[in-house]
Parts: sequence; structure tokens; C-alpha cells
Amino acid sequence: MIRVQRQDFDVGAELAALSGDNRGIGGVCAFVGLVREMAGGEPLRSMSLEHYPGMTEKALARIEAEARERWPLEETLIIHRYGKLEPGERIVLVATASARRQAAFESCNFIIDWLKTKAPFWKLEQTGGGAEWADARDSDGAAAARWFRDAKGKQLD
Amino acid sequence: MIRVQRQDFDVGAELAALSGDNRGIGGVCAFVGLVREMAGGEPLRSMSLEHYPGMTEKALARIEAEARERWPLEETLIIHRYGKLEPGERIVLVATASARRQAAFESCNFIIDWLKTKAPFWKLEQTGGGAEWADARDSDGAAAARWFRDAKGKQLD
Amino acid sequence: MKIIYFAWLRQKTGVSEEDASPPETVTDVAGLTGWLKGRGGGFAEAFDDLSVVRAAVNQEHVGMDHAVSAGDEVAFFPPVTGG
Amino acid sequence: MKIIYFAWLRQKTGVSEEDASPPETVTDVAGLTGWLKGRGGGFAEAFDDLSVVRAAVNQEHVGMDHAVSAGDEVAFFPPVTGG
Repeated sequence: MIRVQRQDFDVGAELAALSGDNRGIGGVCAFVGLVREMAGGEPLRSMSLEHYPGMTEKALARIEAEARERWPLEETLIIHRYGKLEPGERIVLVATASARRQAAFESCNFIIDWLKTKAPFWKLEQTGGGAEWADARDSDGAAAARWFRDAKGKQLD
Repeated sequence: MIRVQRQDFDVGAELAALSGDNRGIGGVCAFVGLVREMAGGEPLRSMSLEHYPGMTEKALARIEAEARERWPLEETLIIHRYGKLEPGERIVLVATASARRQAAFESCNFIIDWLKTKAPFWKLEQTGGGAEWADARDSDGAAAARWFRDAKGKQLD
Repeated sequence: MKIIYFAWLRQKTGVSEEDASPPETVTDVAGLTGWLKGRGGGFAEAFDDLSVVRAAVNQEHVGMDHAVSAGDEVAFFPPVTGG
Repeated sequence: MKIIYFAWLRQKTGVSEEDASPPETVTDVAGLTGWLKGRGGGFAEAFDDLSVVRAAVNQEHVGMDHAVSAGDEVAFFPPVTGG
């Protein structure tokens, strides 16, 4: 399931709903991204997350579908917020459920890595020095690139 | 933090408490292990988790300390239940928080892998065919072995 | 053709969304950026360094050599920074 | 010496915990398993296949060649299956 929303989410409630009555699940892996207090070495006052409505949902659904193709998953969830966020606030929740824990870990890690380079979100960071658009990190590109080859060795875009 | 307890836990509350006011956290990775409905091809009625009080806490604390030595972690949490559990019930929660998501993912995965081979818990599975002690899985040994070498290439036991 | 701008491309061009009719010589994304740059001012600035500009056509990430035509929705934005 | 048994080792021996005084010839875990096996019955059965028996001395995992002495807490159990 994909959700793009302004409001916060309740991690416990979301994970409970994710598992539901599915007794085939042996492990749930969840990642919660939070706003850190520092941005480029300066204290962050707040950030505004802009996104591309329509394309965002498509991009997330495609990432989710790719994860389900690569790993035997029982359930998947991606919630991403937009709008104004302050340090300590939740930005994103990715959760994957599988019979086996390794599939849950890998797919959750895959989804957040791909989301970081493929989902159309942009952070405008507000510090004492003014507002700056966050730069994409090389490390995010490298993290996403780890997953570029699928199990059959086929190159994916 | 380490907790070994009979009662269930509230994942949302635990994760919120884990992050607390720590604004240096950029990502929290959590793993929740659940009781599956099948055990060795047979429908599971329930399981009883026995453990070694005293040693369990020591073993978990050592695994947690090892994770904190290997990755730059802000917070860590391991909760493991014992006693009688039914399909769908939560068994274990591992959560790690770091400035960087990859440290959170790897350390959480490391903790659950090591816990599976080092923490003194034993599952007695109750099916229609009677009660059987669960066998240790070779795949758990292999998963734990992935982490046997630390960053310096030193062999760890 | 609908053109949408995000983040600092929106700020530099001063436009969030427009209906545009580029000439027939504009057949791909690269051609479109050239035409937009030709408007000068904030547009010239926004498309000055294409190494930091990404494009989507009909809500799919594409390369600069991807075709564009009249009915398309084309978006320009910097490398993404969500998550 | 305190000896504790878990899971099927507890069931087979019929003992969860005991205070034992093995002879002085028992100096390591392997020696202790041999002495316990010598009791026969459920003990012989429990220690029949040492490939599926694990040991801890003073709540630390140890190998079969680890020393044991009078004041120790020694535990025997199958490979762990938590998590």
C-alpha cells in the first residue's frame, strides 16, 4: 500500500494493520525516517517537502511492485509525508512483511534506497542562514545502485 | 536497552520512546518477529518459549554492545518474550536508531541474526501431532556467520 | 504541452506550471530545454547547468534524448531528495 | 557445582537443576558430560549425541574443552531457537 500525505502517521497502528490476520508472516521490517536537527552543518529550523502529485504515487507503486517481484513478500507499506516538518518529525515509513526475515530486511532496505533516488520529493531546508534546497547525496546514488541488478543479473533502470 | 518479558509490547510506543528527544536520529530500523501458523509443515496451535534467565540478558546485552561497537548508533532496543505464544503473536522486537539509515539497517539485521544463534531461547511447538522442540536452522547459522568478521577483519566468536 | 517545474527550477523560472507550444523543431527533452533556455532571464538560469536538471515525461523519469510531443506532460526538477 | 538443563535435555534427564559433586577427574565440559552419561537412563540418552548439545559455563557459551570446577554454574541445552 502507498500513501502520500501531509499528516503524521502512527507507526504502531500501521504495523498492526499491515500484519492484520496474516499468520504466514514471520517477520516485519520497518524503517522510519526522521528529520534531523542538523542540515549541512547548521541547525535546522524546519524543512518543507515538495512533491509531484500523481508521479509520486506512480513512482512509489512501481518501487513497491519491484520489491514484490524480487522478494516473497506478504505485505508492503510506504507512507511518505510532504509539507512543513520540524526536527524529530517522521518523514517516511517503509514496512515489509514476509515469512522469512531476510526477505523483509532486504526488501525494506531496497525500497528506501530506491525511493531516495526515484520518488519525486524535494527538501527545502530552513536554517538560520536562510532556505536552501537539499543536495542529492552521492551516497544515496551508490546505495540505490547496489540493487540495480536483479536475481537474474538483468540490468534494471 | 534489553528487556526479556512474558507480556506483549506496543511497537509504536517502544519506537517513540526509543527516539525520544534525540534529534540526531535520521533513521530507525525495526524488526518484529511473529509466530507463524505453520511449524514443520503442520498447523501450529501454540508454542512455548523457554529461556535461561540471567544468561539471556547477558547474551542480549553483549550482542547489543557488539552492534554499538560496529555501527554509530544513537539508540538500540531488544525486547524478547518467553512463555506461551499463539500464531500471529509478537515474539521479538529489535530496533536501532542512527543518523544514517544504512547503519540502522545493518545493525538491526546483525542483532536479530546473532540473537537467533546466541541468545538462549528454545521453542517448544505444539501441533496436532504433539509437542516438538524446534530444530535450529542451518540458514540461521549462515546468516549469523555473515557477521563473523568485524570491520578490521578480526575473527569474532 | 504542459510543462511543470519543481523546487529551485520553479523558483528560478518563476513558473510552477504552463501550457506551452514549442516549435516543431523541438522533438526531445534536450531540444525543449534549449528552447526554454532561449527565453532568457530565470529560464536561462534554470537550464544553465543540465547536469543538475532531471526530467519526467508523462510522470516517468526520462533521459534528455526522450521524445516530447504536443499532448505530453513534461516536468523539470533537480535530483530528488525525499525519504 | 550447579548444573542446569534446558529444553529436551531437561525433559530427557528429568532434572531442571541440580547441585552435583563430580569426581576430581572431571576437569572440563566433555568430562562432565561423560560422567553424567555414566548415570545411565535419561542422562545416557540426553548426552548420547553431543553434536546437538551446547554448554554454558557461568552463563557464557563454551566449547566442550572448557574447564569446569566446583563453584561453577554449568548449563546444557540444544542449539538455540529464539527470535
